[in-house]
Amino acid sequence: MPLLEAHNLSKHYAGVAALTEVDFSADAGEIHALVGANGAGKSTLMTIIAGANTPSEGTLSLDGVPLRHGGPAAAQAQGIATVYQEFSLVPHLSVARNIFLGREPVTRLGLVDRAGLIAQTCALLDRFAITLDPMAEVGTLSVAQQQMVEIARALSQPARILILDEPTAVLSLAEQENLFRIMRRLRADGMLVLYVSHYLNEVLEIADRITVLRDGRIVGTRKAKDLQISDLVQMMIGRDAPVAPTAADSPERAANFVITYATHAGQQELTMQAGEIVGLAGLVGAGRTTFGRAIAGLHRPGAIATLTHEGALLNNSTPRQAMRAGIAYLTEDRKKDGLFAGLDIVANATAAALPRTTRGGFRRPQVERAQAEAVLKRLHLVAARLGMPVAQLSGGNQQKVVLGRALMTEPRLLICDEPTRGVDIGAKAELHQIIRDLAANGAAVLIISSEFEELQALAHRIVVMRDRCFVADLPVGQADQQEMLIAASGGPTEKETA
Amino acid sequence: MSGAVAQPGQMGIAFGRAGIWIALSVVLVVAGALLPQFRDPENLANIGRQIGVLGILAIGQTFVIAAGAIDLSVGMLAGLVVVLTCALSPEYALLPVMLAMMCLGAGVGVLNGVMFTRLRLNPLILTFGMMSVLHGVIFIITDRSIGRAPSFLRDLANGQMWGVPFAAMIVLALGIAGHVALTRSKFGYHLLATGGNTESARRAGIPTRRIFVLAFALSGISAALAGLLLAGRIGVGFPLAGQGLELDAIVAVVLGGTALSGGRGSVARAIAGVVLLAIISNLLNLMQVSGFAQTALKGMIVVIAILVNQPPKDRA
Amino acid sequence: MSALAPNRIARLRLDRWAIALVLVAIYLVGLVLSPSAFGNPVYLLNTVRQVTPVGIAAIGVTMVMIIGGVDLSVGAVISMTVVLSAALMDGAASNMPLAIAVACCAGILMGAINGALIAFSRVSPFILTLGTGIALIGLTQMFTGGTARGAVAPGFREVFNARLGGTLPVLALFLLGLTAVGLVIEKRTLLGRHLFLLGSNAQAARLAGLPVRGITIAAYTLSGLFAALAGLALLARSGVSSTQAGQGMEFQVLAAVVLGGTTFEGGRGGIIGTVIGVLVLGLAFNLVNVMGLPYHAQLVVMGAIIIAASALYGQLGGAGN
Amino acid sequence: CAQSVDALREAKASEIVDTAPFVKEGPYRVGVSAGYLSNSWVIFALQQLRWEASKHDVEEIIVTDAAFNPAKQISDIEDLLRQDIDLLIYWPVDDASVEDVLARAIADGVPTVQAGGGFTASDSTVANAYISQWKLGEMVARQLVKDMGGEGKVVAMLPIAGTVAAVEQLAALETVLADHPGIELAAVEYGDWNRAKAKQITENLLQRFPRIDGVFSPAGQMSIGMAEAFDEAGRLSEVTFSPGDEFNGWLKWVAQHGQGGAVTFPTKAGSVALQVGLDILQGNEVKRGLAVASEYIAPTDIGDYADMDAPDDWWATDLPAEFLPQQ
Ligand SMILES: Nc1ncnc2c1ncn2[C@@H]1O[C@H](COP(=O)(O)OP(=O)(O)OP(=O)(O)O)[C@@H](O)[C@H]1O
Ligand SMILES: Nc1ncnc2c1ncn2[C@@H]1O[C@H](COP(=O)(O)OP(=O)(O)OP(=O)(O)O)[C@@H](O)[C@H]1O
Ligand SMILES: [Mg+2]
Ligand SMILES: [Mg+2]
Repeated sequence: MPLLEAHNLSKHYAGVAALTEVDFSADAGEIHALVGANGAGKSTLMTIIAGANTPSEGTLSLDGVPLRHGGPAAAQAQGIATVYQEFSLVPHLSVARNIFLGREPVTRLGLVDRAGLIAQTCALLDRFAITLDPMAEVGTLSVAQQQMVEIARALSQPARILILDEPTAVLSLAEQENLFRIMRRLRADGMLVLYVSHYLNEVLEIADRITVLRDGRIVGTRKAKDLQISDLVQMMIGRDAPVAPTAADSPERAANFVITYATHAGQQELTMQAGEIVGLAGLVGAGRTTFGRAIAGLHRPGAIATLTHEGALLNNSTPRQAMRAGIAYLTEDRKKDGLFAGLDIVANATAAALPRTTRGGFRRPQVERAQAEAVLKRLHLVAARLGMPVAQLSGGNQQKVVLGRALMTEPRLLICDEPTRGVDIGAKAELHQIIRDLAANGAAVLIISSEFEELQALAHRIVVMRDRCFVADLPVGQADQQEMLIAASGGPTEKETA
Repeated sequence: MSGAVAQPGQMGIAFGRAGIWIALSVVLVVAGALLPQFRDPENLANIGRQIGVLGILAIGQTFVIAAGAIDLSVGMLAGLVVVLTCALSPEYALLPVMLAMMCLGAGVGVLNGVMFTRLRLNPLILTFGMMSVLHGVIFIITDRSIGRAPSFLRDLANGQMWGVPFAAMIVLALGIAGHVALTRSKFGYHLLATGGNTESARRAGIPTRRIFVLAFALSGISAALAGLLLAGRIGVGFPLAGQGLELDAIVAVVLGGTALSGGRGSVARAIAGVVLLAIISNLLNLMQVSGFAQTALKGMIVVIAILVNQPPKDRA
Repeated sequence: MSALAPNRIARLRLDRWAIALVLVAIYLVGLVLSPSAFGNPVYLLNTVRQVTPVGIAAIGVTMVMIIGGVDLSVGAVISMTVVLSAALMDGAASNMPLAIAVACCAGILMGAINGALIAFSRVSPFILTLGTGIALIGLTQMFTGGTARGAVAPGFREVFNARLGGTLPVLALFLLGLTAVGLVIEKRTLLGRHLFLLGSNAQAARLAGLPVRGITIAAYTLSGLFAALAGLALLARSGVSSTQAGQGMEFQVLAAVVLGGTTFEGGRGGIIGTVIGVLVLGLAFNLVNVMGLPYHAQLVVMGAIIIAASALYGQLGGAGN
Repeated sequence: CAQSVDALREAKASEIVDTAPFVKEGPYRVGVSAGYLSNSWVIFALQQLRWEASKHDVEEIIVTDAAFNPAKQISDIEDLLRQDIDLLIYWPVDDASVEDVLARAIADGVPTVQAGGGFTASDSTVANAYISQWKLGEMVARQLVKDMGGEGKVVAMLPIAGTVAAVEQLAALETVLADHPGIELAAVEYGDWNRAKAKQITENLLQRFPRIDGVFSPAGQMSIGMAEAFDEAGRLSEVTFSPGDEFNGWLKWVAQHGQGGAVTFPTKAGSVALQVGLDILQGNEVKRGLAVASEYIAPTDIGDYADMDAPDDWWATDLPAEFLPQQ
């Protein structure tokens, strides 16, 4: 008998069918992957199983016994642990308090056993070889570290089912390897791991069975070893995979950007050419985001970036100044500082370039709309109406809107921080093509990505960062994954930068 | 309340926590050095008496604010307790009256909490409406001062032992209990989590609705306790006795560094905020600052205090 | 690509117009209970006149709340402008322009101070404006010494309280005009859009290169200016200066703005909703009054209406936590 | 009942108090605890008190303002007692609420004198310089009944609900109306001494009642707001206004309209309170209550009192220029 069974599940959001008549089953002791394009309904299915969401129709059963819906607490009590796609941490609290939230150990007096809490946390982190400071406030951690906290929290529960909704989207290689190790170990212990990911090669590597969702319906469940990426893509989007992208040729060496990055460790320099795409690789916490934000005017003590363009100093003292100097930054945390969630697509797309559409301080809605439409068309945005709230778009389309906002400012230097995180394979290829076009039109582009394939497909040059320093600078042809990992994790490198 | 938000820098927090203590020490040292009348033990005892009502209110308010809500109804609730206590005392024994008042406070708190969680109302508007309702109820009971507070409460509010006013002892005892509850108990852990991010807390299996209801209930009970002490302090059922107390309590809580956005809070620092306000008011009186100038200064002090004692900075 | 089903659109409209439904409901109740009053345009327009000061102040506060702030100092600003303009008028019509100009400038100054303090720090606007409001009340009282100084210029009250054609009060027109000004700012200017962007996501606004501090200061300055205009309207209505003229008004204003669908989180709502919210409160107050309820019952009913109306609104999917 | 309260009060007021424990040499420090200061009448009374003090051996006057908060007033008095005052003059937010702390003042040897509208018979108040709100209300009510010819429908506008003023004025009105069945009390409203609020409430009253024959409003401040509402509704001619107090704005209105009149609510209660206090300190014979009498001023005599050049928020006064409140 399958461990988990869903029968005839449907979920409707005010007029949108997120899931339609889904029948699904998974066994103990397997890693079962779920794939599908953005908005296919993967997260919806996962949140329903986790008890955080109520189905409109249908039933769930565990070991053949129907599950009664009783919220996340009830699901947890029945052995379902979950890492949600969106962050589910409390930023003000420490790592330890987050991990054992709701399950704190108590002393005989009935008070929380603080020493025990720390000890248990340390034990847990050690057991799974996760490096985190149990006392650190979660809000101060990087996105990847926060993701590890979430994973640790799920692992801390005595569970029979572990749900991982896109856990690797923000992880870098080492963490990812560690996570896969952990997943295999849990499988060996007879646990069911439900795994959602857009990285199809990862999925094929780790999963036993794969279920494909499209438009809220199940397309099919197959054994992983019987499948190729192309089969999966065919199932997911109903047509063949987009042509695999390759790195473009190096551009003419022209108009130089010289970026000087001053940190506690000293000063270093990075140069970029107009039309060039530079990839920035590194492990979690290497300091890539901090560097990118510093260029864009979000300096912090110990992370000051100054830059010159053809020898002339650009003013990037604030994001506003940086933007005026032609620098645009695409954030890695779309929800937190990318989207204006309550506003419509036009407002989101035009936010940075509004003055261009106004006359004498007065808005011209038609002009705004026309300009937004033009850009978003170039990005192949899929939306019912331009007037709909951006929060109702799928993740990939949200990313396109935010990218569109950056493009509308016609940047000379674009910094993309994890531009395709959580974006499905079709949209990803489109985004890549857009970035290439932009570079071809003369912009310098800095791509921060934790995905080696992405850097290889896009960049002309890959710079590796470790511990806030640039430790290697390789033309893309010479960079293989092995060598980059060594550089990023502190091994000997061939080419050190200044 | 959305996903992972505020990214406070460590420095900011350290200062934020120390802020109220620094301010309190500075004011104490300067006042003690410059004004001999201030050092007078009798005067210090006065201040001890003066923090009673607000101190208790601030404890309850800390819980609600740390949970990410706010309770404007406590002032009028305390006022209602004052009126009822004084009206009932001549006829009924003290203990049942006090118990009834605590139940009343808890009841109003639970009502606030249930409406907050079930009707998804903004807490400011909800409790503002409740404040108006309670105001009306007070005046349905009486439009003038009635009754007399039982002598036990009057002694409690105004008396002292070994030079320490009972009121200060009560605040200290309740403050320690509240502080432990917020920082050490499971309930406190869950409350801060709920205030920090309600959805995350819910997903972690915390019964967030019950947490909110409990927080409001605590606020209601503390309002009832404050009302009993206030009844003892003013000795009579004055219908408007509680007016404006809610704002003073909120100011004290915020002076103590508790963010109105929830997720953080300290009972100890809220009480420090109350003490600071009481000392400032005492000093202004001793320095013979006119009433109008006192109002102006009080406002400016609030502004300066919160500017100095800012919440930690977000990650750039 | 999934097209939007029609019922979603209907639902959105319902959200936005929930408060209007409340207004209609209260009006119908009034019409049933007191047809002579609620069926009479003179009476209804008089209600509009009564709420004019609150309404004007609420327009400014709406802009502040759209950026996710709040302004509790409006009551104090109203009191200040009432006192200041009466003192400057000093009973002479010739002083009127000066008095109005100075009052507006004082409101703008106070708003700019609030805005600057908030823009250049990370303090909670709720407590900050509470503090500046208290300080301003004290300063106003010090200025007056306790008696309300000055006297209203002749004609000031009469002009504002005149009824055009015997029905339409000039004050109501004043409110209408300022609503229009507010609407133009909200819907048609760069600033208006900036307000929503900043309120929707301050971090994203900063990253998108918006002049976040400038927007903040502008919003609070507008709030100060509208509060000053509300003070002038109140002076015109009451005809006498008093240091307590605006006391407690900030909470009526806040209730109206929130009823109108502008949330404390910011990023949504608008002036139309606010003005309807103001009218709801005005009608509700008149309703309990006309029903002849005694003072204390009025308070209970008012409180219940505030809770019920915002609950209804929350249920329709608008505000809420 | 209320009438008998007033009679009882008068009896109590004529008691002679024991001043022996308080006798002291000058110069004196006088503490004044105001229940509220944001009211022009109070400011004038306070200036009267200062003026009186300037004529005696008073070294310092320390004033605190409780801003209508009874708990703050207790704290204020505690703070005043820490400043070695010889005499405490107060007007309370609520008279019972200060009883305990006043008793502590007396125990410290500081005599307590209440100034203003109320009379407190308690032992913790040594003496009162008072204006009877009841007497005032009664005079106003009788005059109104007379002006109305004993017939018609009346609305009453009272100050903040719950205050002594509101309570006693209403009691007096009801007592007077008990003798005049021809007059119907249609509504009682609380305008909080606020002109705008009184106006708004009146607008609603006008809507509720197609005809209103009389207005009972002893506070001139609110009477003006009401008069404006009647005026703007075009119904000023149907109504008879009761006398108000000596609020200058009202006096001006009376002078212009020739109706209503005034019943004085003398601000010199402030100086009387200080005199009584000094008498106690000097061991002179002092009665528990010294009534400052109200008197009726007919509209025809109003000219002597109304100051057409002064602001509305002003009181008929004999203060010398240097003691006038700032204008
Ligand atoms: N709270 C909501 N309100 C309205 N619609 C929603 C809501 N949550 C999800 N949806 C819609 O339901 C559909 C399925 O969303 P879901 O998040 O399950 O997709 P997904 O497969 O996880 O996509 P992704 O790969 O982008 O994470 C989408 O069309 C989405 O827009
Ligand atoms: N120059 C610097 N000075 C001080 N602290 C820094 C600096 N650069 C990075 N940090 C710290 O290191 C941590 C990780 O940095 P950051 O988020 O930039 O890394 P990342 O490479 O983008 O990692 P991720 O893969 O998590 O996105 C941050 O918490 C930041 O505070
Ligand atoms: Mg998903
Ligand atoms: Mg990063």
